[in-house]
Amino acid sequence: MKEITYLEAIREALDEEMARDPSVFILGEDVGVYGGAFRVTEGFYEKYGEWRVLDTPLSESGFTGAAIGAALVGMRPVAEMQFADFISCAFDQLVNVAAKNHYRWGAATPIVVRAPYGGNIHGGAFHSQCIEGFFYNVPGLKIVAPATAYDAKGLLKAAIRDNDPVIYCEHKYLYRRIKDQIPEEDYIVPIGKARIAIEGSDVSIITYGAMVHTATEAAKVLKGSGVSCEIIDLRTILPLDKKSIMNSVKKTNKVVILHEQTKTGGVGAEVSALISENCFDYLDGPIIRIAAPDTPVPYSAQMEEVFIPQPKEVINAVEKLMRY
Amino acid sequence: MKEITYLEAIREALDEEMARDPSVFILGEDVGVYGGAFRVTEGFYEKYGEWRVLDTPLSESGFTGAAIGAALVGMRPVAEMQFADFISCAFDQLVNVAAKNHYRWGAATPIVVRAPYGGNIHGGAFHSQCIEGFFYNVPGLKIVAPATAYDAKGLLKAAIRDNDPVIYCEHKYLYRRIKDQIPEEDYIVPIGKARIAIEGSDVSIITYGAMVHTATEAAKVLKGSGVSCEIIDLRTILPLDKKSIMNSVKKTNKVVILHEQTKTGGVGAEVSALISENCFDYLDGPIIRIAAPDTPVPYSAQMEEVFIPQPKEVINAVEKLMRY
Amino acid sequence: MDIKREDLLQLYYYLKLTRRFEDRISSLYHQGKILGGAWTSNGTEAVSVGYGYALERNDIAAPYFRDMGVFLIRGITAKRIMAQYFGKKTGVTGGKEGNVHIGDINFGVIGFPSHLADNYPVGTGAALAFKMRGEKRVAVACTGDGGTSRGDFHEAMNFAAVRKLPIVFICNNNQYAYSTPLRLQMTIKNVAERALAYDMPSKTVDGNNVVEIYKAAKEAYEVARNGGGPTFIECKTMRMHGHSEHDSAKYVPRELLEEWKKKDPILNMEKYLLENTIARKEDMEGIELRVKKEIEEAEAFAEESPYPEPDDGLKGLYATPIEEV
Amino acid sequence: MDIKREDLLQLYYYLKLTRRFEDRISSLYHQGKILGGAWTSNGTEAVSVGYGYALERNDIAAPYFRDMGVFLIRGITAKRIMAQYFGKKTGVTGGKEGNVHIGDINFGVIGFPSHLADNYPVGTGAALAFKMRGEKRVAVACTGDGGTSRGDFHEAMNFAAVRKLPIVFICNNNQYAYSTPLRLQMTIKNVAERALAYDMPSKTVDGNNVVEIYKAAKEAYEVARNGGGPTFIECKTMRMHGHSEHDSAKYVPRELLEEWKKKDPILNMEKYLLENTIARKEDMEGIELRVKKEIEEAEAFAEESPYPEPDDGLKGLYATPIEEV
Ligand SMILES: Cc1ncc(C[n+]2csc(CCOP(=O)(O)OP(=O)(O)O)c2C)c(N)n1
Ligand SMILES: Cc1ncc(C[n+]2csc(CCOP(=O)(O)OP(=O)(O)O)c2C)c(N)n1
Ligand SMILES: [Mg+2]
Ligand SMILES: [Mg+2]
Repeated sequence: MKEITYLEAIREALDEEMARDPSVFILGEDVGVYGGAFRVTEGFYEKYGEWRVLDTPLSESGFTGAAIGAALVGMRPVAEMQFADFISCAFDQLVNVAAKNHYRWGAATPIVVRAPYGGNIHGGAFHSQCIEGFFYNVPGLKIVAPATAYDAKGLLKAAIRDNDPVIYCEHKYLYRRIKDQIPEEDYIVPIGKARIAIEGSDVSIITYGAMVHTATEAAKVLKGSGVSCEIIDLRTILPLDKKSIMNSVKKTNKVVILHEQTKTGGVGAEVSALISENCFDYLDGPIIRIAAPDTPVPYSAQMEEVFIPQPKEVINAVEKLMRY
Repeated sequence: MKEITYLEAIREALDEEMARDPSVFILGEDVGVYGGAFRVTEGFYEKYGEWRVLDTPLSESGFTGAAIGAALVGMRPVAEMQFADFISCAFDQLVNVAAKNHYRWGAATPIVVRAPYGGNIHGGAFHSQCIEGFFYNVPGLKIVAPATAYDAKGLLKAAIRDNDPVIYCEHKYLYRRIKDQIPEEDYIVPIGKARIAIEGSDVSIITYGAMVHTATEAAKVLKGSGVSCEIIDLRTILPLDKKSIMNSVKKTNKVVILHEQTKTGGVGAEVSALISENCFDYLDGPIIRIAAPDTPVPYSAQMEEVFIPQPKEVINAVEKLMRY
Repeated sequence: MDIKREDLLQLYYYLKLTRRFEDRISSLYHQGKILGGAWTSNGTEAVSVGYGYALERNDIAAPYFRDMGVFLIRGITAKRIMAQYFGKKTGVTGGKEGNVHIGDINFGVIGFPSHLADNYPVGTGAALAFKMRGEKRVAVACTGDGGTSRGDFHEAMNFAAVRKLPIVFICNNNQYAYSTPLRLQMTIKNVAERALAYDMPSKTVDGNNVVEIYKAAKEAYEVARNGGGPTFIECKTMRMHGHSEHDSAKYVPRELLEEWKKKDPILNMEKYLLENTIARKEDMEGIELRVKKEIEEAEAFAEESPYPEPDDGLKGLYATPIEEV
Repeated sequence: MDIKREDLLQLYYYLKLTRRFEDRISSLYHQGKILGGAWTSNGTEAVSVGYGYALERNDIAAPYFRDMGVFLIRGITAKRIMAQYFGKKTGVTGGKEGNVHIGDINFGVIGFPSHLADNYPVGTGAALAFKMRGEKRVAVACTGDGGTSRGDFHEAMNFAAVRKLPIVFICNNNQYAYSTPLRLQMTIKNVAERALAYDMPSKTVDGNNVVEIYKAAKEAYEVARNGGGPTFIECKTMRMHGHSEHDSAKYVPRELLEEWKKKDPILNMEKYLLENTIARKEDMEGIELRVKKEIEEAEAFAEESPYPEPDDGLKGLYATPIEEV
């Protein structure tokens, strides 16, 4: 075992997969000589050369399309968005080409799109967005969003080995803020499987990404007042691990869904709807969503703190449910 | 009063608004000389000239961006996507420029984007999509989706007069298939207000667009077996008219949500989550969603029929709820 | 460049096959037998036949919707394509997709996504893979004159130029994008001038001369194959039907159509074959018969083929499905 | 073109103001006083000052993030901009946005959306409105060399050319896009060659010579204003800081920086003013003092200004809010 950061975990996954499989390569803006805006691919250019760590022109649609084309003829490209926000420029290629290839004409498109996403970094509206909502109604894509260094590595490896287009949401706020013990040997975290971050019995807090840590903070406080929270870390957000969600709800009968995305049309809406459909009889109270308000991400610290869901809000929601 | 089709209603709204307000103009591919792929703007070129009915190069992002720029200096552009599916190419401009202008720097962006959407026309994956899901997690946009000719006209007029970017989802399947009596005089249908399409007391069927007619068919059958369905036609799907939804649920205590969009991450998820959050105590059964399965829209008639929600599915869902 | 007689006859055969096949599609459409829409390449068949036939077996095509010649040449049979139009299970995509939305990676054909020019970046990616792996393969991508106005056109051209990728970009300049004439699409005289922005070699060829297109494509492929980078080839031609079979194309001046009718690519080729004594009238009649038979068989096959099971549409979303436990 | 002494002095003043203002931002950033990131236009100030100053009051600018000169010239004061950097309520956007994400329609400045080249189509739309309404106004849009690789660049240039819109497109070619050098961004020698694809007049000017840029912009605006259509102007310069203040720009060869240091736009202008006896040393020192004072006042204003109320961020989503009944 060794201790590494979330960012290092991503770097290791990329490095190991590139060493293992010559069809894996990286492309994007400033990923090569510079090593990436967040330095995730630092040293890769020297190690793998300019054709496997490819600095592209400033053209997200172009390089995402190119990733798709390369994938169709046997490569496993990992495309990096400099910030997840710029994925909007590649939206068409992802939604209409990558997502539909296999269904339409049977061709696998094994690409990974790395999307450094999320706020809490005073980045303002264009460097803080949660982009999973753009793709949440698009059949054919898979979306993962690790909360821990362990999962960051294991999910990225799984994504690279997967034969479908995977959007890999890596939370910028976690890059250097969290560390995990991870095994020396190769491992993957399977796509499509949630994990129980904390076992509990009174309420299920269903979340993913940086909010897993917010939920954990809240759970600690709540534990102090005798409430046992179960935290479900979704890990894969498309498609959802319905079974894990249902199992937890059947146990706790109370649900708080937490995400950093804005509320309307977020992943939480789908989770809530699934629970209503499938576990209605088990529910002992309303399904509460805690999410960012429906605005772009504001820049100033005061406003951003209101924007990003805080442990206090989770605590309040759980307490409300406990009164049910 | 006079009887016109859904398509004619759209045409009339455009024509009357252009006659009323010189700042209204139309741009898009083949909207001018040709009168639009669906002939919505037939005769406009002759009437308003090539600068108010502007044939653009094949470039959705370019002309949507241009619409935004024109709006920022006082115009009220109506951009036509030839098929809604091509809106993916303008995604970035809509999501990052239009949607965020007002919040970020206080500038109003009064554009309307007409999106001829929906399936049941054997159009396959690229000429049948419901695109509202792309934008459902994007604060700053408004999305409307009329089900009737009356609303098609009134909502388009409201959209044109609105100061925010509005995506106007016009269902291609309805163009020439439905007719309404509409007043001779000017009227609008306010954005943000749902309507009760059919009053009822046993169950609320919440829906919009072409599915309002599917729900109506189902309701007729159900009425025969003594079930009184209330049909809520959302009309505006972003932001939702929460009050109308809640009022209906409080009355009927049972909910079926119906849409043509694919299920995961659809509007129905949000509606369901809102109800769970706000009306939990009023619910006498699970909230059931009827929606398209999570795949692209298939081409062959056999498959498409399975894909598009049918009255039978609604009937089954209601009957299931009635047993609760 | 010398072309073998055999190849010339094949070019002629594919021109005919494409024309007759699409003529048949057009009739079937008007008989209401085709689901959805129907688009043909009438008058411009030389483009897809020329650049398609010039490919090697291992190359990759990223076509657009007026490229019927490419589909046929790559080995996607008329039978499978006809069944595709009928929405049958035996169609190229098993009924999932229709008409021109054809792709089969086993035949080196990347599926056409409706969104025009999307296949320019995708084709570029295939070329990138070839270059990375040191393979002597090329990619070709095609779009219309209208398609060249899209951002993806620009991003792909630029990227391919910067990285000197083994790709050839074809433009079927048929003078209209749906109803939009060239003068509302671009300010340049030749679409080929678009390539100046990338310092990319380009060529404007007679889009109704299959031999010229074949030669230009072949040459460009060889340059690309040998590390010389991309080429852009504009084929000037004229769309002789409406945009689709339901469009009467009133907006096209009749004289323009009259003028281009005389330049028909098939008549052109017949003249060429006769004048150069490569084929006699009988040879061509033989080909015509062969083509006729092939299409009849295709239609019979399509007619007789079963429709997909209604639930087939629920399958195949993912290449790596996620087991629900 | 003759330029009035007064205008030359103003150009100098804005050059200085831009430089000193951004220098201060840079220091404040390194002191941890700026939220988020900080980008400056160091070494390339002549671009935004030159094209910004050439505008008329009623014109519209659609700038990008190295256009501090434009913001200041249009009348968005140093105070408001400094407060913007501090995330204060008195900032240009009331704290909703930060640093270079500036826009104020009252001053004819369209907000900069981070997504590079997005403002090319947006600026084009403003020009379209002017042309439709028969107004004698022009729009100008600016992006970097990297930005010209994006699809939106292409779509805007093409549309503006086809409709002969009154817009001038500026490219701040500072030779790098973040770490990416020109040779990985494009194959052409001059970014101006991009304009060939649209048959659009273009010009490459010395990006460190504010007078040359001013003149080129002014001329192009007049052409546009009088119905002559768009022009593309490439300003060749060199980014002298890192991409942002946290980037040391190791990837830039030191000799390149040395070479360009000698061509500093402010030194250039001082030489020009002295040699042409337009200003004396004392005049320039006077300007320096004025600039210094202005920045000090701006900083004091920003420091003293209140932060926004936490709930301010919940407001302002829509221009036409929907009343919840
Ligand atoms: C991005 C996009 N926008 C709109 C359309 C709708 N559309 C289909 S064909 C066509 C015209 C295409 O013109 P061109 O590129 O010249 O090809 P041609 O049809 O003439 O072969 C349009 C606008 C599309 N397919 N893709
Ligand atoms: C569409 C898009 N992709 C990526 C980025 C991230 N990014 C910000 S600045 C920059 C480099 C810009 O280079 P250039 O256009 O030359 O402008 P410069 O910074 O040199 O002035 C990049 C890649 C962005 N802003 N927009
Ligand atoms: Mg064409
Ligand atoms: Mg640059």
